[in-house]
Amino acid sequence: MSSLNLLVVTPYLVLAGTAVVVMLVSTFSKSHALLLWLTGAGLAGTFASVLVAAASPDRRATALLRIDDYALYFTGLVVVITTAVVFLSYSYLGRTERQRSDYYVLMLLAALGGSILIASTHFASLFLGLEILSVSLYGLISYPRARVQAIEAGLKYLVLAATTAAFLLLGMALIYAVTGFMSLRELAGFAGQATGWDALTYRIGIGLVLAGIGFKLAVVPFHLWTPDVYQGAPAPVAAFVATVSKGAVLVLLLRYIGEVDLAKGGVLAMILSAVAYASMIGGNLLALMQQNVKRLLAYSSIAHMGYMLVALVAGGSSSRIAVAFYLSVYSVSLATAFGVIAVLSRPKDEAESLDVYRGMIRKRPVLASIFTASLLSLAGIPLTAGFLGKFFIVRAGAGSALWGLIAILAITSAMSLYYYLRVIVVVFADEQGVERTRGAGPASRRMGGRLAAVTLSSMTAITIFLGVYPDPLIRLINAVAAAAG
Amino acid sequence: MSAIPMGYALGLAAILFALGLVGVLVRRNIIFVLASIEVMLNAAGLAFLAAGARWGRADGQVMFVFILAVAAAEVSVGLAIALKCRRHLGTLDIDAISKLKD
Amino acid sequence: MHAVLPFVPFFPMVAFAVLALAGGRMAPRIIAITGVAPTALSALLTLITTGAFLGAPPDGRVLSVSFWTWVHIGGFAPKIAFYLDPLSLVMMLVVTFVGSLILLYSVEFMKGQEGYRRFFAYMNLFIGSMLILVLSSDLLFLLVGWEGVGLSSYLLIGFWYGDPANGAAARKAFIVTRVGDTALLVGLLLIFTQLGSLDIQNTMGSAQAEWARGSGMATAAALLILSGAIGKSAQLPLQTWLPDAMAGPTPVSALIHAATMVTAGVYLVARTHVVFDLAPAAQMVTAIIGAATLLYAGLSALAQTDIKRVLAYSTISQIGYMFLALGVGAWSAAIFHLMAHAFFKALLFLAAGLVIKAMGEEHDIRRMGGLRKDLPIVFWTFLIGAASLAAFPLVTAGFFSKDLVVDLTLSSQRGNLFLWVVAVVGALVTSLYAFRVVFLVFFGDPQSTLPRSTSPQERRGRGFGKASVVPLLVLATLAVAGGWMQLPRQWGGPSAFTDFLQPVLPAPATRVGGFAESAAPQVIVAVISVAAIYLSYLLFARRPAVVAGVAEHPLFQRLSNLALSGWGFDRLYGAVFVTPFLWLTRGGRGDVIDAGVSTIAWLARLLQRLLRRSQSGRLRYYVAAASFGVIAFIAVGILR
Amino acid sequence: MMVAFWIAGGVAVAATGMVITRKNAMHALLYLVVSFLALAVVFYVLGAPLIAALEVIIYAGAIMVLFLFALMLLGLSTRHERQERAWMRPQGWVLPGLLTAVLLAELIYVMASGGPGAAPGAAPGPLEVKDVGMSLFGPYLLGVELASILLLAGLVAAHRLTREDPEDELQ
Repeated sequence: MSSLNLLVVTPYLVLAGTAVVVMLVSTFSKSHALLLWLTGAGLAGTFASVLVAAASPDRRATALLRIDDYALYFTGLVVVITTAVVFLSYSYLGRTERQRSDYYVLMLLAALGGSILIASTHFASLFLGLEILSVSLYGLISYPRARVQAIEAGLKYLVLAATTAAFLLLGMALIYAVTGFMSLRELAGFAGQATGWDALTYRIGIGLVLAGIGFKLAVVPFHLWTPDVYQGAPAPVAAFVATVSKGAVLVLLLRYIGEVDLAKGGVLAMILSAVAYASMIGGNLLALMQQNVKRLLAYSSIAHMGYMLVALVAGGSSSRIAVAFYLSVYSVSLATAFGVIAVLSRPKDEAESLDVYRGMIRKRPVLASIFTASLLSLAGIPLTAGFLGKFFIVRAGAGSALWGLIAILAITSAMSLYYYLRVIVVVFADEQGVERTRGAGPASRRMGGRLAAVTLSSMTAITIFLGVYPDPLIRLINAVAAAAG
Repeated sequence: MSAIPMGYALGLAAILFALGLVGVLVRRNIIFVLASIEVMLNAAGLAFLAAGARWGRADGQVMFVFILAVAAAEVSVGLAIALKCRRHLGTLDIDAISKLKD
Repeated sequence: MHAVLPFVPFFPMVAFAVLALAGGRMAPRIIAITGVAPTALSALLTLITTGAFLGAPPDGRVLSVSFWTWVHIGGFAPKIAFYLDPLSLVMMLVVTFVGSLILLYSVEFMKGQEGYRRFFAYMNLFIGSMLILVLSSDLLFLLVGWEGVGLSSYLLIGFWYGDPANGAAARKAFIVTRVGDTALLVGLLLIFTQLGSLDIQNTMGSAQAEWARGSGMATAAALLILSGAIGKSAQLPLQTWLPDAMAGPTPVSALIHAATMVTAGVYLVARTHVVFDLAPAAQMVTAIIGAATLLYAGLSALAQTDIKRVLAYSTISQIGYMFLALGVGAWSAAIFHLMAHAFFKALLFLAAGLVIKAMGEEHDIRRMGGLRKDLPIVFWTFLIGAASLAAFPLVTAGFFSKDLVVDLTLSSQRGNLFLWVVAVVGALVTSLYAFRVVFLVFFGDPQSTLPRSTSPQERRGRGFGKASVVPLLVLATLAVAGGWMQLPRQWGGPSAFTDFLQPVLPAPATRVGGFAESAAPQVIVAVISVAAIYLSYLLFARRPAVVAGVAEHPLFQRLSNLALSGWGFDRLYGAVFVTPFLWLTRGGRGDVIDAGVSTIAWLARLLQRLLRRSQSGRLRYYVAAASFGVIAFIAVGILR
Repeated sequence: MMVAFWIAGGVAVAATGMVITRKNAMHALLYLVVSFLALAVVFYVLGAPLIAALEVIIYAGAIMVLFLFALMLLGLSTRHERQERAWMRPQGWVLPGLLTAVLLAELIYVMASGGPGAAPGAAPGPLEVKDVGMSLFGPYLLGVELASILLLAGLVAAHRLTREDPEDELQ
C-alpha cells in the first residue's frame, strides 16, 4: 500500500526543495538575480527529474499519487509554463517590489500544488494539491504592495476558493460515506453499481465535487471571479492562474472521467455538457465589447475551458489527445499574451487598457507581432497551433456525435475571432497609443527585458512551429495518452 | 463503532454547512465571512468523520486532520488579507471592496 | 517547375512580413517597391509556369508540390501541399496579374495617404492568402487561405478605421461571411467523417465512388460548401456585406471586391464540382441563387447613386452569372466569365477611383457629368470596361464570356428556358446600368457645384501619373482581347479556354437540336445588349427630362428607394431577426437601413449587456451564483 | 450516547446560528468557540477522541486565538457594531436564506430518504488513536508531507501580506 519509489517523486521533492532553498538563501542575500536563477535552476532540475521519472519502470507512489506518463507529461508542461512565468516576472518585479523571495517561493509551491493535482488519484492528495495551489495563489495574487486592486482580487479569490473548497470537501465526504473509497480508481468502479439511497447521495457528492472543480476551472456559473482576479492580479500571476491552475484541475477531471465510463445521459455528462454550453456562450459574449485586455483574456479563457469540456464530454482516447494538445497549446499561447502584458506593465500601472496597445506595431514591432501571433493562435486561425487544437476537439466531439456542442463551438469561436481581431487591429493602427513611462532600475530592466524577449520569442516559436508542424507533439501525446488509457 | 446512525451526523453536518453558507452570503464584514468559512470547513470535516465511522476506518479522521491544516492556512492568509484591506482600503466591508467590475 | 511554384505565394507573404515588421522607418519609395515587386515577380513566375503547361500534353498539365504532412492521427493526414492544374493556373494568373496591376496603380493612388505601408502590407497578405487558397491541394489547407483572405479583407475594409462607419462595414463583412464559413467548416467535417480525407483529389475520387447521384450525403455536402461559397461571393441571401464593403480604399474594392476574393466561392464550387455533379438538387439551388442574385443585384445597381455602389451591385450580379453557370454544370464557362469579369471590373473600379479623386472625393454620379473631355483616358478605359460589362457584341471579352454562360444556360441539360430568360433580362439590366453610369458621369453638362480642380495638370498632380494609367490601359486591352481565345461554339472558331480546362472541368452535356441549337438565342442576346445601350442613351443622355419625370412619380420613387437600399434586405433582416428582440430593449433602433448591420453581432451585444450585469464586482453575488450552480448540480443529481 | 449527540448537536447548531447573527465580532467568536467545543463532543460520541482533542486544541484554541489577534489588530469598536446593524437589514437575508434553504432541503431530502445499510464486510472494531496514527504515517505519509507544504505556503503568503516595507510605501 505504502510502497513508494523515491525516484518517481523526485520532481515534487525538487520543487519543494527549491522553494526551501530559495527561502533560506533570501535570508542572507538580497540579490534578485540570484533568487531568479536559483528558481530557474530548480525548475530545470524538476524538468530533468520528470525525464528521469519517465525513464523509470517502477512507478509506485502510494495510493495517493499515480505517476504515469500522462501525469509526467503535464507535470512537464506545468514546469515549462511556470518557468516562462518566472522569467517574465523578473522584469515586472525588478522595478519596484522589494522582498521578492516570497514570490518565487510561492510560485514554486503553486507549481508543486498543480503537479500534485495532476498526479493525484485520491481525495486526500487531490484536496491537498488543490489547497497548496490555492493558498500560494492567495499570496501571489495580492503580491504587489503598491497595487490596491491586487488586495481586492486576492480577497475575492480567497473567499470563493475557500467556499468552493468547502463544497468540494462536503461532496467528497458524501461520496466516501456512500462508497467507503477515496481513491478515484475504486470510485470509478463503484460509479455504475450504486442503487437507491447510495446512488442518490453519490450523485449529490459528484455535484458538490464538480462545484469545487468548476470554480478552479472558472466555468459558468463559477466564472464570475475570473475577470476581477485577472485584472487585479499581477500580469504574470494572471498567466499562471489562467494556465497552470486551470490546466491541472482539468487534467484531474480528465483522469477521473477516463476511469468512469461517461455514459450518455449520465449526471456527469449532463452537467458537464450544460457547463460547456454555458461557458462557451457566456465567455465569448462577455469578451465581445471588453476594453480591458486582461479582462478580455479572462473572459476568453472561460470560453476556452468550455471548448475543452466539449472534448472531455466526448470521452475516450481521442478526447485525451484533444485535451492534452489543446491544453498545451492554449497554455503556451495565453501565457505569451499575458507575458506581453507583463512586459508592458509595472505593478502599479498595468497595461490593461486597449489604448495602450494602439499602434504598438510601430514602436515595438517584435512584441506586437508576438502578441498578434498569440491572439491568432487563441482565436484558432489556421496554421497556428490553436487551430489544430480546435480541430482535435471538434474531431473528438464528432466521434461521439455531440453535434449540438460542436455547433455552439463553431459559432462561438467564430464570434471570438471578432474580439481577438479587434485587439489586433488596434495593435496595427497607425496612431500612437498612450505613452508609457518606464520604471527605474536600468540594470535589472535590461536583463529582465532580454529574459522576457527570449522567453516570449521561444514561446511564439513553439506556437507557430506546432501550428505548422505539430506531428512531433502529437506523437508524444499519442504515446502518453495510450499509457494513460 | 458508535451507536449514532450516520444519517444523523450527516444531517448535522448539512445544517452546520448551510449555516456557514448563510454567513458567507449575508455578512459583509470580512471577519464574519472568514468565520463562516471555518464553520463550513468544520462541517465538511464532521461529514468525513461520520463517514469514516460508518466504515470503521481511520481515513475519515485522517482527512479531518488535513482539513484542519487547510483551515489553519486559509484563515491565516484570510486574516492577513483582511488586515491589508483595512490598512489600504480603509474598510472591511466586502460590498465596498468592489472596484473591479465590468 | 516544381521548384518555382512555392515561390508564387511565398513572395507576397514575404512582402507582407517585411512591411508589417518594418515599423515606421521605411521611405515611401521603398514601401512601393517592396509592395509591388514581389507580386510582379509572382506574376512572372506564373507566366513561366503557364508557358510550361501549354507546352506539355493535356494530361501532363498537373503539378503537385508536397511540403510535409501536417499531422498523422489515425486516418487523418492532411498535407501542406500545392496542386496546380489548369483551373488553379487560371486563378493564379488572374490573382497575380490583376493583383500586380492594382498594386502598381495603388503606388500613386494611395500616395500621401495615412498608412501607406500598412496598405501594402495588407494587400500583399491578401494576395498571398488568395494564392494559397487556389493552390492548396487539401481542403484544410485551403481553409488557411480562405481565412487569410477573410482576415485581410476585414483589415482593408476597415482601413480608414477613424470613421466608425468603416469599422461597422468591416465588422458586417466579417460577420456575414462568417455565417457562410461556419457552414463550410461543418461541410468539411462532414466530408472528412464520411470520406476519411480532406485531400481534394482523393475526396473527389472517393465521393464519386461512394456517394450515389442524388444521395442525401452528397446533397448535404454540396449545400454546405455552397453556403460557404455564397458568403464569400456575396450571393443571396448573404450579399448584404459587399455594398458596404466599399468603405475601403478603391484599389481594395478593385482587387478584393471585384477581381479576386469574391470569386473564391466560384472557385470553390468549381473545385469541388464532382460533389455538385452528384447532387442535382444542390446544383439546382446554385442555379436559382445565381439567377435570383443576378437579377436582384442588377436592379439594385440601376438605382444606386454612389458610383462605387453601382459597381459593387454589378459585381454581385456578375457573380450571379457565374453561379448560374455553375448551377447548370457549365463549370469552365463560369471560370471564363470569372476571368473576363476580373479584367473589366478591376478596370471599372480603378477608373472610378480616378473619377472620384478628380471630383474631390465625390461619389454621387448625379453630381458628375461631362468628364469626357477632362479625363479622356479615364473616359475611354471606363467606356471599354462598361462595354465589356454590357457584353458589347463581337469585340469585348465580356461578350464572349457572357455569351458562353447564357448559351449554356439554355443548351445545357441542367439548364432550362426559365433560367435563360432571367439571364437575358439580366443582360438587359446590365447594359442599362453600365451605360447609365457612362452617360451620367462622362456626358452631359457638369452637374457638380463642388470645387473642381481647375486644370488637368493639377489633376494629374493628384495621382494621374504613369503608374495609374498603365494599369488602366493594360486592363482595357485585356477587357477587350481577353475573350478572343474562346469563340462561341456556333461560330466554329477556337475554344482554347474550355479546351485548356477540359481535363479538370468537363463540358456539360448539351441538348441537341431545337431552339437552343439555333443561332436565335445568341442573336437575341446580342440585340438586347445593344438595344439596352441605346435605351440607356435615350434615357440618361438624350432625354434626362423623361427620367426625371418618371422619377417624380411616387410609385417609381418608392421602387427606386427600395432598389437603392438593396431591395430592403437589410430591412428584412432587421424585421426577421431584430424585431422579435426589440421588446427586450427600451429604445429600439431608429436607423432602419443599418438595422441589419450585423444582426448577429447586435444580438450578441444585447446578450452581452445582460450578462455584464452579472459582473457586478460584488463578491457576495459571486458566492450566491456559485451556490446557485451547486444547487442546480445537485438538483440534476436528484431529479435524474 | 444518543442523548449526548442530540444535546451537543443542538448546542452546535444554536451557537453557529449565533455566530452568523451577532453584531459584535468578539461575541460571535466566543459563540464560534462554543460551537467548536460542542462539535468536539459530537466527534467524541462518533468515536473519534483524537479528533475531539484536536478540535479543542487547534480550532477552539489556536485558530480562535488567531482570529482574536486579528480583531485586536483591527481594533473593532462599538462604531463597527452600529455599522454591522445597518448592514444586516432583513431584506439582505432573503436571497441567501432562500438559496441556502434550497440547498439544505436538497441535502436533507437525501439524508431523510432512507439511511444507508450497515457497512458491508467485516464488522469494524473501535478505532483508536493508534489506528489514526498508523494511517497518517503509513498510506497517508505523502499527504502529511503535503499538508506541511500547505502550511509553509500559508506561512509565506501570510508573511508577505502582513509585512509592510517602508520603501514600498513610497511608490
